[in-house]
Amino acid sequence: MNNLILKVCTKVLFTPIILFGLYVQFHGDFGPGGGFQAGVIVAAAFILYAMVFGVDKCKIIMPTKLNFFLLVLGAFLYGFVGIVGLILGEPYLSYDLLGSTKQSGQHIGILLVEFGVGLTVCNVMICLFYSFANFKFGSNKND
Amino acid sequence: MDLIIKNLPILIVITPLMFSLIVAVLPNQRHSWFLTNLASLLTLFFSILLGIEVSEKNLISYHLGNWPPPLGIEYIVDKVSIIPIFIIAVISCLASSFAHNFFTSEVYNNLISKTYSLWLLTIAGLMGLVTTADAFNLFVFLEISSLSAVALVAMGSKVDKKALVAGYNYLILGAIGATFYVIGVGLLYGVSGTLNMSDLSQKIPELGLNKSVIVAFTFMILGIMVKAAIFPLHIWLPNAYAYAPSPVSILLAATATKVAIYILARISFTIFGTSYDIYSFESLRYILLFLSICAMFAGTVMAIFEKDTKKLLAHSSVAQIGYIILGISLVTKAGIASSFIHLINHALIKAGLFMSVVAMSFYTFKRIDATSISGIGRQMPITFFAFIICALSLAGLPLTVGFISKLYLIKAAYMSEGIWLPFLILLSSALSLVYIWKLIEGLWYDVDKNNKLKIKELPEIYIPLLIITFLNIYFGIDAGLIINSSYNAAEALLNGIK
Amino acid sequence: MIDSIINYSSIASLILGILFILIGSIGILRLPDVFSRIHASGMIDTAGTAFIILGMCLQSGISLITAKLIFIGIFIFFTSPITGHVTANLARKKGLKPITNNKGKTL
Amino acid sequence: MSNEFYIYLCILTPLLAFFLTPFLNKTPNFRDILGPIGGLISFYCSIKIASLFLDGEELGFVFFQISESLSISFNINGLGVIFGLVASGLWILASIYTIGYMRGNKEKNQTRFFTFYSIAIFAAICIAYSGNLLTLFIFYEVLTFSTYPLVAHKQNNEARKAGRLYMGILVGTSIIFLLPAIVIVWVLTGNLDFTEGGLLKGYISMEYAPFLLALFAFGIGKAALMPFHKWLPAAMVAPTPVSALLHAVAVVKAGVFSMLVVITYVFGIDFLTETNASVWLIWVSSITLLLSSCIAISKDDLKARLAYSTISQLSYIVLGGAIATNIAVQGAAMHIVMHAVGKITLFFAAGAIYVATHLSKISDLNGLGKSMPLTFLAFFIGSLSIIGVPPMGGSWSKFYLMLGSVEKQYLFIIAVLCISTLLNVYYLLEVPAKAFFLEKKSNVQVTKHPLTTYPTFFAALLTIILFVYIEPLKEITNLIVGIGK
Amino acid sequence: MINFKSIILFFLLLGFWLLMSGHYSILITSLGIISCALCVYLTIKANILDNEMLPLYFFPRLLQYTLWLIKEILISNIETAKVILFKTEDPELFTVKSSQASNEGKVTYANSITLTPGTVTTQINENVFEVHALTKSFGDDVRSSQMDKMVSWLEKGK
Amino acid sequence: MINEIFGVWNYWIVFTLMMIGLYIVISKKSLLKKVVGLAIFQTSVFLLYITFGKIAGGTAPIITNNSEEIYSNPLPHVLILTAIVVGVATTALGLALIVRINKAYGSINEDEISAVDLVDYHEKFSEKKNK
Amino acid sequence: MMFLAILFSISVCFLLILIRLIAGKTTYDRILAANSIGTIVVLAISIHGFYMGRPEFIDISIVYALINFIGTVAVLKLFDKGKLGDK
Ligand code: NA
Ligand code: NA
Repeated sequence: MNNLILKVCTKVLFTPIILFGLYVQFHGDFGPGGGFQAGVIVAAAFILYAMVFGVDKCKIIMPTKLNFFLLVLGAFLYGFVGIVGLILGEPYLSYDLLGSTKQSGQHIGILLVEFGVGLTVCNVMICLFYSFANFKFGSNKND
Repeated sequence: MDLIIKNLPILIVITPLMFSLIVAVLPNQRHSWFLTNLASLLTLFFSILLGIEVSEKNLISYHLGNWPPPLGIEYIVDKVSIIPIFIIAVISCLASSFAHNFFTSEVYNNLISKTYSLWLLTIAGLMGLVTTADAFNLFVFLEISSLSAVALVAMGSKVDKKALVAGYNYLILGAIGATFYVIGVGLLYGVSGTLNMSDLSQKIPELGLNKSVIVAFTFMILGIMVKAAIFPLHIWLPNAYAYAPSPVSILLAATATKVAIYILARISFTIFGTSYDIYSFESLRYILLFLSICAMFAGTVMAIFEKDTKKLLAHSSVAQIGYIILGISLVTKAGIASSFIHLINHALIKAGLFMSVVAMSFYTFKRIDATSISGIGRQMPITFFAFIICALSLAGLPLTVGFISKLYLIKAAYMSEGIWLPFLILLSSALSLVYIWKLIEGLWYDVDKNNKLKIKELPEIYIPLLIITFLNIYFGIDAGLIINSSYNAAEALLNGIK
Repeated sequence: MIDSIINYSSIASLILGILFILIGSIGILRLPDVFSRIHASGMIDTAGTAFIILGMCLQSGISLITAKLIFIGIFIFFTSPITGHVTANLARKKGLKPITNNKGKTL
Repeated sequence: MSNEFYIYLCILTPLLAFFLTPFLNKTPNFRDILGPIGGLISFYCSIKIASLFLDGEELGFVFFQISESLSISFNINGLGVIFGLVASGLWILASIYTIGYMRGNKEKNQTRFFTFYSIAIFAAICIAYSGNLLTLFIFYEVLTFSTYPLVAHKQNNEARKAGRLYMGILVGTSIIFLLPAIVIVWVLTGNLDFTEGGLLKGYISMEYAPFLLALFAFGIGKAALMPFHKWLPAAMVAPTPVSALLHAVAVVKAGVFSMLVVITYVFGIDFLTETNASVWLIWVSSITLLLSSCIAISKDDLKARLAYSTISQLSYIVLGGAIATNIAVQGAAMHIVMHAVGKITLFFAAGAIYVATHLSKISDLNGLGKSMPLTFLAFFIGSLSIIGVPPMGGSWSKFYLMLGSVEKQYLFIIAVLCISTLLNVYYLLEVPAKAFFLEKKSNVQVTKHPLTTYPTFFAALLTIILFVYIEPLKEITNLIVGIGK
Repeated sequence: MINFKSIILFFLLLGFWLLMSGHYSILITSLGIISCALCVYLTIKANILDNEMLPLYFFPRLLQYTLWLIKEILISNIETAKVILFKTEDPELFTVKSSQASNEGKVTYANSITLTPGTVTTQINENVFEVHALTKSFGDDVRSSQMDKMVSWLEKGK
Repeated sequence: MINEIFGVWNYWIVFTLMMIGLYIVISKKSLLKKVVGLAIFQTSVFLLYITFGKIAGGTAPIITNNSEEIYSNPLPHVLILTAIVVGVATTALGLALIVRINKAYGSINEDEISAVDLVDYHEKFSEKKNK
Repeated sequence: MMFLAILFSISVCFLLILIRLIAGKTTYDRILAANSIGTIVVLAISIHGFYMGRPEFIDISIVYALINFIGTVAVLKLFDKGKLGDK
């Protein structure tokens, strides 16, 4: 959409949206946020950018490979935090030993896990957008 | 080591899971393949350790994150679940060992690493499915495994674009099945307030006769029936198996439906076993019995008229699933044991058959048409030999595992239903000879129409193929292990019914 | 005293906001074509949102909530003309002609 | 030495021959001598086993256990002793004859041929000494698979087609009927062991017994009961020694042996008599008997005629079992031996004629008697034995069968037997009659191979010997039906 | 490419974070700093850090303009409400010229037109705007180019 | 009274959504619409879970300082969140497949796809005949 | 109680716009209506938070506003180009 207003305003909105996403990400345990929503918000910024400036330009900021790597990294982080507990002699997904106290351990654990989730969700969304962006609804009969 | 043993039930799930993530981002496909094998081997190793543990302890319960059930998620490995665990671990190991050449030729180059990743993800999903004791967690694993399986099926689109449609149909039906299941779980949760299976089994009888429970049971069973490809909900299966990349066909044919059947047994006996009398599920089991008989014949007839070899085998799987379900629907110790025997044996048989067919189709780079590509067996004698053994096993010849299955199934059927049921079983297995004969004749007798093609044996498939063939014979001769573990499983399952 | 003033003004503000939203909704329903309706929609986005948010800000006093409410307000103020403009722009681009009395002047 | 040793030795000798033969590809003389030597060893063991059996010793062992109630086991019973003797004894003769035939005919792939010949004998002996239905079935299938390469030996289209029919019918019937029958027996009784007096007694109700028997009767395709008889004439494309092996020694005898084992040790004669479960089988076998005799008359090809004769003779044995009286079963058991010796004589003769003249049509054999007197004399003697004329061995078995039917007062069986005997006379004696009494047609080159002539004649002599030396056989058959214990 | 603009952006973002956060522990605050840095990095990488994105020179007169705009919006809201409720609309479509030099100025003008109910910018062609007005009087307001002058005044803040 | 009606209404809505979703999946020929139907079907389940989790007078299970607050049961919400993720994954995979199907077949209509398959089959068959 | 009344009035507005959404006429009408509904919902969520005494719900309304905006842009783009990808 070659629209001046849209382009200029997207430029303005891009950065605050990402920041807001990160804000939601790291304030997850205080409000109704968390990695899931944060990921969606950050991804929304990228998707908006891609819609207005084109997928190719978006791929300069978020290359496909990096996107996939981050997607996997997020999931890996999620799993790995659990494994840390396992290696420290606790069952899987117990974060108690991550911090100095049980409370802080849980907190750090949840923060890390949420970050993994956010990373994954964000990149999944972007990945999905990349793959569907060029899907052209042709003159298909739809029923 | 102590750390490993303590965490075995979760290790068999997270090992493939974590490896699948690593494999996904590796640039080198050989490395991906290597890591996939490593993960499979590790999983197998853990499964063996688990098997030893279970034989000592009967039941291993693992609490995720130290939250005790019913609040936290519990993982349970007992004498029942160890059977599908072994099937998954062994088949994954064997099938991934020779997968590389197949994936290189059957999957788009940029997707190969992802295919391996999905492969491991499927394994992880299936393992989780088997081990979890939480009804909702089960749903999650159900979807993990079937979504990754769908993606794997669709990977076959380089060879034939039908793989995409097959994957799509698998996805839609699978999703409906899973949603049905989760509706059932929701209803149960609504009335009982718990998701833990053993907790559910204790709380459901306390509710007395409750409509929600009946509806929940129906929904759950219906959902799993889709996944288990029980007639007439099997329509996704033949195409999905046929158009998937070859190693995937093997993996799915040997594991996916088996695990779903295991879940079916778990739901019917572990969750609802205690309330069996209250709801008099007898009438329901006759429906299952009827469907399994339909499956036996429908699958066989479809296989007889099918030309594509992989699809033919898939249709035959539908029929074999019928046998397995038949055993479960008898609700006797002998019946369930026989169905577990066939569960194991059919995994061995179908894995062998698919492997040999796949090996034969490798150089032709297309599906083997039972009539058009003929005489291929002459060019690949070792593969053909393995094929013959597995086919005879499918036919139920003595000294193969197929015979043992049939024997115990018929015995169980006779003991609870009298002569008519064994008669039907025998009739359908006699019919199955038609397509087995058709295959053998096509592959061996027909004059070579494709002698222009340079077809050689595939050396890398020898070892897994011969191992499977050997297992087909070995467990046909020394059937004690399978029979005993199946009887143990049946006993453990029926403990639920009071 | 101050509290009740704030409270009443908050209520007034909210009611005003609702009024504008209601009128905007009626406009969306009543006006003849998409271009005219954009004006009504603009009412909801500007006056309606502004008064409602003002009312809520007065309710919560100086706090994090107020900051967030203002943030929402700014966001809606910022995006409303974009969507309005892009919708109208697209409609024009696709050849939709507004109902006007000065037909000769239409571009 | 323990008694089991003889069973092991008897079984393992042909197996050893099977393993050794491929390695002796380069030295045909060593390779070919393996057969007769192996035959001698096996035959010696069979005799030893027979004498031990007659002494009342219990012989048998479990080879291995598959599951609690399933095992591969060997156990000696009267029928097994008889079949073991036939199989191992005729192996000697057949192997000697085969050497002559193969060399005289300059066949290709001789090593492969001998390899599978040995494995077929191995399977036959295992069938003879098998202790339960499962073991019997397994070696029954091994026999089918091992004889397939023999049938399709020539590897031309005709041979392949015949091989396909052969495999199709034998494997098909065994899996579709026999295997379910075995499964049903196991399901009913939880056991598959051959038991004196019958395994099924008390486990199966009267109305189902005939059906189970039918599964067995049609499942044992090697007994060539109509309508599953087509494989036998089709398999005639094979070299003559194979035909001899198929028709006289191993395959068809394995079939009727299995039939008799099922009747005596699974159903039990008394049980069949009580329930009349086998009456329908009398009819089926009688019809097979007469029809195949009629077809035999219409065949001009010597081997095809012999094939239909075999079908008819097999039905005698099945008939004996179906009558299900002690004497009839004894007769049937004897007929296994008598027919084996008689028919192998005829086939040897036919092969000898083929090697010498390359003729296979009966109408072409006119006047050949003078150039091949010994061969045609042997053919004549063999024919008489099969017809049942004293002093040939075949007269005993027919006599017992007659006695059996009289005892049961099935008069129409006697009529059937009489008619069929007349037909036998016609279609068998036509050959020597034409050879001796008709004019020689044209110049037929006769190049005899000594190793084909003498075994033939020896086999003919054996039919006479069996007439005289019948006592041991009688004793064994008595033990089968439980007389004299 | 850390320039003056990016530093300003960083502190603006940080201010935004601190305003919204409400939790001022070391962990969360340092995460905030990292987040702001990440945002700036992404902005630079996306190649959008320019005057269009952050028209710093608007800032001096921004407050005054905003207040004026709010006043305008209020008035036009009431007018539009009247039209919707009591009067019949008399829409017109016309073009006006804009006098802004920069893109950000034009966009501000166009958005201001749209933001005031009763008028919508439908198309922008260089410095010719096509505007849709609900009634003639709304159209006259735009044509009087008071708003155009205000935006140009805002733009000349540099 | 209101509560009861409300509860029953919830079930009705769940049921209606479920039926609409299933109907779309079954009856529509467009693969895309099927995925949409599936999504609706799955959404009905989320609603069902919410209904179970709702405690009368309870508020969202976000921890506040007020310890006397009655929270709705948080577990169903966690479950729904998981289920939503699964649902999104399913939809995404479905859409990805549709994109590829559209590329391969030039259509996302079920009938047209099977028509293409049929044509392919016949071409293959006639090729064989010609050889 | 006041917030409930406001919520109720907002629902009325919601329904009014919903009529336009369904009646539509042109696609742009529907998009416009959907966008306005989005705005209303954003406000409603905030007010609902106040009504429940849990103003933390505002975070959700921010996200909703964001999604509403991007969704509208996406739909508009889709109707413009037929796909979301290129410029
Ligand atoms: Na506006
Ligand atoms: Na406006």
